[in-house]
Amino acid sequence: MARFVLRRLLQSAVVLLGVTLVVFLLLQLVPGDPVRVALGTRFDQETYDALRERSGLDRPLLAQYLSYVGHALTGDLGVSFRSGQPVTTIVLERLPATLSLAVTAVLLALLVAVPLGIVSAVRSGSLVDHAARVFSQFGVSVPDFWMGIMAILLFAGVLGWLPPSGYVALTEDPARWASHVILPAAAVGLVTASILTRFIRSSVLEVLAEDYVRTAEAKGLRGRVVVLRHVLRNALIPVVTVVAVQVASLIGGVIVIEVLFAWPGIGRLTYDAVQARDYPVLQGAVLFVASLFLLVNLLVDILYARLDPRITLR
Amino acid sequence: MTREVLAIEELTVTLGTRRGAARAVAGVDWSVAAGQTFALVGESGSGKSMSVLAATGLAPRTARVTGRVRLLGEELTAVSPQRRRRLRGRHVGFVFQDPMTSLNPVLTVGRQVAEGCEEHLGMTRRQARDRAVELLDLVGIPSPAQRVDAYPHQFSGGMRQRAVIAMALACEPDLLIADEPTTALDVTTQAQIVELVADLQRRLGTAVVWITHDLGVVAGVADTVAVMYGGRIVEQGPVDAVFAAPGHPYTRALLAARPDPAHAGGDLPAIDGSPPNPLDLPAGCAFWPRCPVRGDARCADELPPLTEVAPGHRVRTFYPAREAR
Amino acid sequence: MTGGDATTGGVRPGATTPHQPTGAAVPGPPAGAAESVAELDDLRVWFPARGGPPVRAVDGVSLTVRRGETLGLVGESGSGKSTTGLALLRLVDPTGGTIRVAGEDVTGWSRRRLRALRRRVAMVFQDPQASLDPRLTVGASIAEPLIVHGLVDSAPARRRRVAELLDLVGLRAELAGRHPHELSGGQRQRVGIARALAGEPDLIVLDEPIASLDLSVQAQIMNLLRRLQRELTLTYLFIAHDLAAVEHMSDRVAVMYLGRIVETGTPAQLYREPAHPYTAALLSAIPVADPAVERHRRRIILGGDVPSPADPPSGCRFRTRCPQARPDCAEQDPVPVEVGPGHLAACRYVGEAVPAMRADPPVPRPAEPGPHPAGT
Amino acid sequence: MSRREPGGTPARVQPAPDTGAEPVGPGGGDGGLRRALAALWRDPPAVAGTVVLLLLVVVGVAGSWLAPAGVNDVDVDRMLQPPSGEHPFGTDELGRDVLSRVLVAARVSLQVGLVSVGIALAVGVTVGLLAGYYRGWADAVLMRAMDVLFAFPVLLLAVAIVAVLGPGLLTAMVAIGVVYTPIFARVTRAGVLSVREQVFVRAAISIGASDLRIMRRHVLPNIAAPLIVQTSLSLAFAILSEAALSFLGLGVQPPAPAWGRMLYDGRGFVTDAWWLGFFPGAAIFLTVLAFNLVGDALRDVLDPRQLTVSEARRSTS
Repeated sequence: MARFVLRRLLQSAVVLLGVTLVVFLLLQLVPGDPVRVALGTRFDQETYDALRERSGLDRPLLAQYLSYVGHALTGDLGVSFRSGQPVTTIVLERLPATLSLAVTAVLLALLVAVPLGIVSAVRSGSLVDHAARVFSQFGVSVPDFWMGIMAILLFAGVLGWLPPSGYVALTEDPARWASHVILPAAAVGLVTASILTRFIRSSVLEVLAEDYVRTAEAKGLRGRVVVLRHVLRNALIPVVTVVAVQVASLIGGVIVIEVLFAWPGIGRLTYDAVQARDYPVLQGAVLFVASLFLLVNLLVDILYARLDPRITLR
Repeated sequence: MTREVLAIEELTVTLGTRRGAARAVAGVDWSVAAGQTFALVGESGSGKSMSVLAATGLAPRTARVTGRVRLLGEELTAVSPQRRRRLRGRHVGFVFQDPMTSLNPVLTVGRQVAEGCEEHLGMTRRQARDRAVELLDLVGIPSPAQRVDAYPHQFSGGMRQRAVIAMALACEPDLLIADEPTTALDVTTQAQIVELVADLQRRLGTAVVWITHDLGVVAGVADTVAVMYGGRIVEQGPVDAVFAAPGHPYTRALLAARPDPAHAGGDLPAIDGSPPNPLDLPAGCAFWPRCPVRGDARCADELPPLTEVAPGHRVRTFYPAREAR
Repeated sequence: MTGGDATTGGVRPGATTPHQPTGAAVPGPPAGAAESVAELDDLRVWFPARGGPPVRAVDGVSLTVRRGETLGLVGESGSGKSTTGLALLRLVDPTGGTIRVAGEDVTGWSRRRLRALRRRVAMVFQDPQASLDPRLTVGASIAEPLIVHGLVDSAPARRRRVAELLDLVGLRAELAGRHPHELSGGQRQRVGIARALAGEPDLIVLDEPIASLDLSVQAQIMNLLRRLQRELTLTYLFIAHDLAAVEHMSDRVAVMYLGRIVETGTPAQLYREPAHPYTAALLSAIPVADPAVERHRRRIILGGDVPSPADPPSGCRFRTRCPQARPDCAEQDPVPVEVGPGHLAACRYVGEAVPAMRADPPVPRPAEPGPHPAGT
Repeated sequence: MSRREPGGTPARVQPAPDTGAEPVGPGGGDGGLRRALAALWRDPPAVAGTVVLLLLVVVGVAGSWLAPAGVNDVDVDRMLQPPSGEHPFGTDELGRDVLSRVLVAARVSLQVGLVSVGIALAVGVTVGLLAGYYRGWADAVLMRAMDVLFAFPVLLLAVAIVAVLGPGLLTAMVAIGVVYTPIFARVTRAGVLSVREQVFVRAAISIGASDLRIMRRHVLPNIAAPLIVQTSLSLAFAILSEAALSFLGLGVQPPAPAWGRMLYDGRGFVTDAWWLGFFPGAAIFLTVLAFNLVGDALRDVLDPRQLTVSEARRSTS
């Protein structure tokens, strides 16, 4: 077990280094002088020199990279070209909004997907199964931002039940937060729910075909016991991975929905950074999200090893 | 006369497959009594496992099962699925071919042995665990009090099969169904398992249905034997009679096809062709296309009846007298 | 210690040639066929294991396959018999020892030269379904060695040769256009044999060629293999766990246990007078298809499981399961002892152990069920 | 009383007879593809998907001829008109015919999808093949590189690449291609690893076949099935990604029409002019659905056990 964790840690560290390299190179790929491009019409020599020095763009490439990684390790992701604020602060400010949206979306998705996936596998070929398959096919094919637009049209426009966009912090006013989060979370959660439903269905089906399920049935156990004790315990182990990974990728991935619903999360931050050519913020947000993703993956793999007794052997 | 434990009459199993209906088992009758071992022999696809699984309600969902099955005098086909499930768990134990896959990898061995006792004997978890330790000891697993909490992957193949046997015996069943229990094991481990089952049977008086393709194992374990081919029983009788005077050309061919030290050197009397496809069975005798005797056109079109050639020894052929040795 | 002493039970080249099998029913190899096709000397194949000592699949095996004979290699799973066969084609890399094929030391041959080796030595695999590429026609599979080794130039000549090979293994030529899934198991194994014959090899390694076939088909394949051997003067290394089949097929037999050869001899010697306790136990474990015999026979039931090949017992590897093990068995690797002409067994107490085992029922171990009393 | 997949179980409970004159399993045999197509034809959703895709190709090729009006025919007198006989999908805020724009935009979507998936397929399969076949350090280096790309959420990476390289059709195709490369590398590598362990590959090695021959003759044909499935599903994801990029203004630049961009431009008007939001979105949905239906059906026929964690990771948005 310790060896396994160590190996995974090492692997993640290598990948993380690669991620910093990619993120670092992003800035180098900008045609021309990024600071100049960023300043655009707001150009004045003093600001320009200050930014250029602060971002270390006048030094050799390797030195720049090393100092970038060095600073990143201490939590320093540079300063915004636009506001001059530390990037780390900006990203962390946006985290609660994104996190609350992602978690709500995944919770909604689980609420739908777990029962639906299990029932559609156990009653494979039944009406529920067919409905579940239509639902998941619909969910993975529909663009979430289109769902969002249609939802705004219906619930904010026609019915007027919910606000079309905007954000209130959960800590500030939970009720208003909820009224704002429900549409974007549903739009995102629909896709997640579809993916999870399919995954759970196929995972359960796979386990149902295992010999040990027949053994359990041969023992004369009740159907419920067979499903709960023998099937789900095996089938849901991989699902844990997928759920965690979904949360992680939603944190960085809901750009379009955040833009559509004016949700001030990391996705929206990225979008604004792109619009403003604020490259340090873009870099910082991307690096932050990728690191988070790696961390979640690492934790999930370790959790997986804890859940499946066979893995401890390796 | 000893007590009849399981009796099957006119059992037919049809499987719906992607390629059409396959008649896996067609009109099979047999029974097994307490303390006795009944062996079902046949090649792959002969219907030997399917007949037993279907009789006990473990056939796949696509299977259509007809016929009568009596377990301890109770008509299984007439009771509710719940009752059938309870009867099965309480009175029948199963050992399957691959001990690797027939244990759940994420539950401890002890838990899997114990859960039958909780379900059917109303034991508490604590009692069931103690019982599991006893059972593991009974099947010869060393230091059972520790091994009870181990996971299946921590056991060797032979130990796993012992654990499966312990699981099958948990409720002291009247019937043990062993479906190719030694096929996946090495020959020295097979000998251990064969001995173990024989010993337990003697001590517990269990009836055993042993499904196998290995005639050597049959000779060692069985009291009576049925040879299956193409979903039907082609020969059935006391093990001595069947081995000493096999009446069906298929049985004879099977026995002759095994290499025998006495006839080393020469060619083996092989059977041409391959076992039949359950999707496409001949109208008459399924063995006819490969039969060395071949009989006449009647064999191709008409199903030969099971004919008694000696007390309790029946052969499905038109030519019992001429063919019996 | 791993050097010369480890030739446990191996048939040392010098020691074997003078003696021809003498078993009455066993046809010896053709006269003047003492030439060896393949020799293994102290072969070791260890596989690295993550986070542990290497798995010693083969650990000091020496044997010789003579031209025109069938050498049977028996053992249970994990004995290293298949790995030994793979080593002859260099399909696994030897950790130590030498492999000689047709007089040439191929142990260190480069990947380029291996192509030539793999023409001289061909292989038939256990599962004919798995060993044929499902996407290739039967003809294409059989033709592959012809193409790889540049044996036949034109496509029509290749087709003729494929038809010839199919005919040789008893299949109709039109099967060349079929795919493996359209064939029966027996037919597929015939295709596997045809492919092995394509390059006219000096030696064919038969790795459990009948194990996954139905009983009625096994006999067909054994007959075919024997007929081909007679007609084409082939040399076989017949690897199997089925002792009856090995006895039927082989001129000589080597028994493996945990990476070592424990006994070698003719089938007649081994089966009638096994000299190694493991061979005796193995033989007694095989059920005989005769209820009368089975009922009165006394079995030697071995205790426990085969130890891990990553951590084999010291001294005699069989001692942990041997009913006749004595304390000093742990001390030294037993050296193969000649107990008859060409009959070698690696046991310190050869001549005592087996008769003792047969006389006394084995002592029941706490871990084991009691022995089956004779004549129940 | 037992709940198992039909079809699979009989073979498990009772070994399937090997005499069958018919194929044994899915994906086996060269007749596999032909049989797969036949099976697809019997699957109504797959047929529907195929029909939609064919229509789409026609529209993609001939969109500008089919369009009743020019895509940039601005008509200030007819702004934001609801669907009518003259403008079946209505008009937008500049009075342009929405139907014409939707039709013409099909080409962009298809083009981006095909080119980007083409890039991902070519690079990913090469990487996966080398990594899986040679293992060792090549595997470690290549797959760690793929892991790096995999660590970024799809759209985030695409946005970052486009932001840096400058928005446009070409950069969108490259960005989406890069983003979907690792999945092909992984699918290929997993396939190669499992095929490599097959006895028939060992048999090919045993007769002295070269690495190149084994990869070409034995490995690639046997991993074609999962790759075909992955290609079809990736096309769906790539088109969604392109729509998202366009929605963010990072795809094809105006005035050229793109479905995502039309949604973005129309989003301010949705409460008044629902058709601006509805039709372009429906076009994306139908296209993606069609690819998904075909991909799923292909998977059912060719490769029934392929719903992997990695696919689930590749969600868009």
